[in-house]
Amino acid sequence: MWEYTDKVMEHFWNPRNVGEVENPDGLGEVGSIACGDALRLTFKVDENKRITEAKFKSFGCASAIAAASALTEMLKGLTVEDAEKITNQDIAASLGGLPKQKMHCSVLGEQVLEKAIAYYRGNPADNKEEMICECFGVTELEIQKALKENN
Amino acid sequence: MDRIYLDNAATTQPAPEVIEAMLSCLRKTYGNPSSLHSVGLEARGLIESARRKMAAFINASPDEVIFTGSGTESNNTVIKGIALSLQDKGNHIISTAIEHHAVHAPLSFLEEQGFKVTYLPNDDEGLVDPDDLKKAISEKTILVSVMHANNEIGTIEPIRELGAICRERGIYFHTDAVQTFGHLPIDVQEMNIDLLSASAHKLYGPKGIGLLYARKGVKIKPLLHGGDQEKRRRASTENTPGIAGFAKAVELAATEMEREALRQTRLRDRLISALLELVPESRLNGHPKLRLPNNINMSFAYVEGEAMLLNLDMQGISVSTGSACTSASLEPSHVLAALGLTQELSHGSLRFSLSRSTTEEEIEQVISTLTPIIAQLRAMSPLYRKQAVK
Amino acid sequence: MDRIYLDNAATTQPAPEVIEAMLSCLRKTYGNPSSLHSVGLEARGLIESARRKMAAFINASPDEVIFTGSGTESNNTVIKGIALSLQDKGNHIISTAIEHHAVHAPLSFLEEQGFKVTYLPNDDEGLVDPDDLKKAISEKTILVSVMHANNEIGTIEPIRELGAICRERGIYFHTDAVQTFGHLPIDVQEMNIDLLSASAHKLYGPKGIGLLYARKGVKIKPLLHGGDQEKRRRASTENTPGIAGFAKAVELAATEMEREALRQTRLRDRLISALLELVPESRLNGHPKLRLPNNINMSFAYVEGEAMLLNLDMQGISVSTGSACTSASLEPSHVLAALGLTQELSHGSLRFSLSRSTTEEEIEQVISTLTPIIAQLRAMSPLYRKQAVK
Ligand SMILES: Cc1ncc(COP(=O)(O)O)c(C=O)c1O
Ligand SMILES: Cc1ncc(COP(=O)(O)O)c(C=O)c1O
Ligand code: FES
Ligand code: FES
Repeated sequence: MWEYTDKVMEHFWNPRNVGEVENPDGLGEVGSIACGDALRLTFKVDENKRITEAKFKSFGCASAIAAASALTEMLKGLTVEDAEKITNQDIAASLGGLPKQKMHCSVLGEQVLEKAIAYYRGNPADNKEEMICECFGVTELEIQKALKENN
Repeated sequence: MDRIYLDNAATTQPAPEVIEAMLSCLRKTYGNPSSLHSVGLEARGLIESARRKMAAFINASPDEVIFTGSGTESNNTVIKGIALSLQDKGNHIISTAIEHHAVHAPLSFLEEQGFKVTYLPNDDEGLVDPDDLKKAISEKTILVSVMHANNEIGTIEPIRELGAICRERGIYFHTDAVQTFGHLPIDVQEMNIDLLSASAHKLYGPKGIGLLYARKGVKIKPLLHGGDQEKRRRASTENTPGIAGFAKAVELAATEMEREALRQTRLRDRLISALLELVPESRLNGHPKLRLPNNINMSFAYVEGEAMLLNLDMQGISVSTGSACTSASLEPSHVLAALGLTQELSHGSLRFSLSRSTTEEEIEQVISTLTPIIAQLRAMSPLYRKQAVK
Repeated sequence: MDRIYLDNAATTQPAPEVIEAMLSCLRKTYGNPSSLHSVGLEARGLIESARRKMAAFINASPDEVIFTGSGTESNNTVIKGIALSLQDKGNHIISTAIEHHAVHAPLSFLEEQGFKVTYLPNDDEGLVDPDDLKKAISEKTILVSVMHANNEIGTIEPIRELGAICRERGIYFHTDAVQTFGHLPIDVQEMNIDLLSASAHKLYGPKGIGLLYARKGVKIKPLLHGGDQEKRRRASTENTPGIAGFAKAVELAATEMEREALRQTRLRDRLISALLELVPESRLNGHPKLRLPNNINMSFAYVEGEAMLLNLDMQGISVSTGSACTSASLEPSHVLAALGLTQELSHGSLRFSLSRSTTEEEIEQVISTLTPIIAQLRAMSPLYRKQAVK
């Protein structure tokens, strides 16, 4: 049904950087009740504000896993300022594209990155621990916006 | 290694005998059954002999059997056809929450046109309660449609009782038997069925050919208007090769159905008990006993259906899932929701559906392949971690 | 002697290559195209590649091609689907007197629901006049449906002109191309077609599979409600073997259509001129030039169609007739009536429809077989005797 690129499948089969960074500087979680996926991102930053390590955990489909995996690869070596510029389209592009209906899985990546950076800057309030039960995930609007941007 | 195909509720591989029957028809019985010359008469003969076979199989008379293009078409014909022909009598239809889209979608269409539909609830194993039907019936009820067995969770509904209630009240009773036709015995007389839908590709027959049983005297308007085929109940040049294949599939079912039901039930129960034992926080969806012999539907907490499905596929095993991530609409299964499953558990569901060719070895292979896949995906899941520290 | 099959307008014998393609699909590509695993993806791939072939064949884009279960289903989908989605805009539809039942019957159904239908007249060779269309269009017109070529008399209608008129007025234009698809070139852009119906079994493809072209942006409600197949425009598990066979038939047509049209036109004209010459009081029905390459429809005064048909059949030749006696309704052909034929001449009509396998020898055989049959039947006819003594 979905036409996944080889790149998506490659990341799905061999996801990079699965797990959690110890004592993370950045931490974010998002979950979309609408499609039941959840994503957690942690990263570590060195003295030059460069991301040295990024890890993820994902409860989601192949796109969600591949998008998270690709994101962690993109993050490594970037300054936080540069990392902030990454959009869901960049993530999708690095995978050779995603099926239209699955673009929101990459939106999750953008969202979790925003949250992790906010945490890093000292706004951990953005991160509620009880995700899934509290729907603060990607909204319909955001998905539609992402779809439009990608058309 | 040969592929292990366990998605037979989605569709089956046509039996070799079925392919043979189709091939012979494609080569030799190519006439238009409406043509008067001998090439046409031969085709006509093939269809009428197939019709008699179908009728005998469900204890109907040949006149009551209409060939259609799919199970979906049969359902649409019944629902819209009865609505149209009985709209003067009433505008109320009763169905259930767990019907296939091929029943729900035409019902929604009718609701847009002003019809009222009551969706009966079910218990947490998927069973509909005949008492609920009794309560739901009103003066305006013109049709009751309850599926024989559910395609996702395999639960078998109490059709005979439901049918008896309708018969007593003089209301037409339809059952979507797409999942049971050729797998479980069906007797339309004994089970009080007025209308029944079936689809050949679920019983090792070809895709693109369906059946509609309509008891003599049931008033129904056709969905396809045109020529005089099927006694004006369904226009279109008849799909003779499809009908030939369907008839052969029914012939096979008649001889092996009973034996296969027992055999597959054994394999089914082995897979269920092994997974329940080996995978913590797993559960069976649907009824443990009143269940299609070939259906296993289970949820594995903290993992996502599509991820399991693709991992299994990589290792040569085909299954399906009720996960939203795998449906075009990205909506989670309405059937699992109707069982009261949380979204999360519904996302972690897999359906294995067996066939006449499924072996014991294959079942063991599935058990030993799936268990580590789930462990590995759980290690990756943010939900699992939380649960673990709790 | 091999049978001479000249009833190809009713249905054709599937080409060996078509049967091969279906066989391979039945054996290997058995998955459900909606399934996510690789067995399903393979089936999905087959369908999408077939869709691209279909689209290229008529200069459409793949998204505009919908697979259905028959030509009848395509026609019903268009007529009822447009009526339903545009009923707020108007309730007037324009068609012709000589359409197939698969157009007339859904139109009658709509008339029962309160829609108004104008049936354009035609000249005595079956041609519709674009000026008549212009005059018939009103503010309330939502659809115009005119067949590409007539199935009984073979007359080819001026589709491009009719389409241009509709395009200019912003009215949807549908053509039933069941008789021309794969036999005459079709370019939906150039011919101003918004909607088009076709059926595989008329071009050496399988029965039970149809096509509906719907130009991007055309609003149409589905006839079959259910799953998400065909982008929600036609629910039902896809008939993959049928689609595979249809695609192969189109592939064949793309390579041989032009050559065959010339070859069959030659055979057609030979049969017409020989019979006109050899059989007194015979006439050609339909247009002599604007005519399907494979269609011959002639009337032989004083004899009855069924009698000729059965005599020919006895001698191994399959043809059809417009005679009432051969139709289930016993009504004489509405098409021949629309040409202004008397009932008597209409009763004495035969249709010969050629195919890619028809040979010159076969045509000569028909000529030498039919002539004495007619003579013999006329000797038996009270009408003929009377005529003779006059
Ligand atoms: C219960 C049920 N009803 C209806 C259908 C529709 O059948 P088809 O796809 O042949 O139209 C299916 C299967 O897809 C089914 O499982
Ligand atoms: C012009 C025309 N339209 C529609 C049809 C109906 O096609 P089908 O029988 O495949 O539904 C036919 C042939 O039967 C036809 O000749
Ligand atoms: S995680 Fe649900 S669709 Fe991607
Ligand atoms: S003569 Fe018998 S039906 Fe016409």
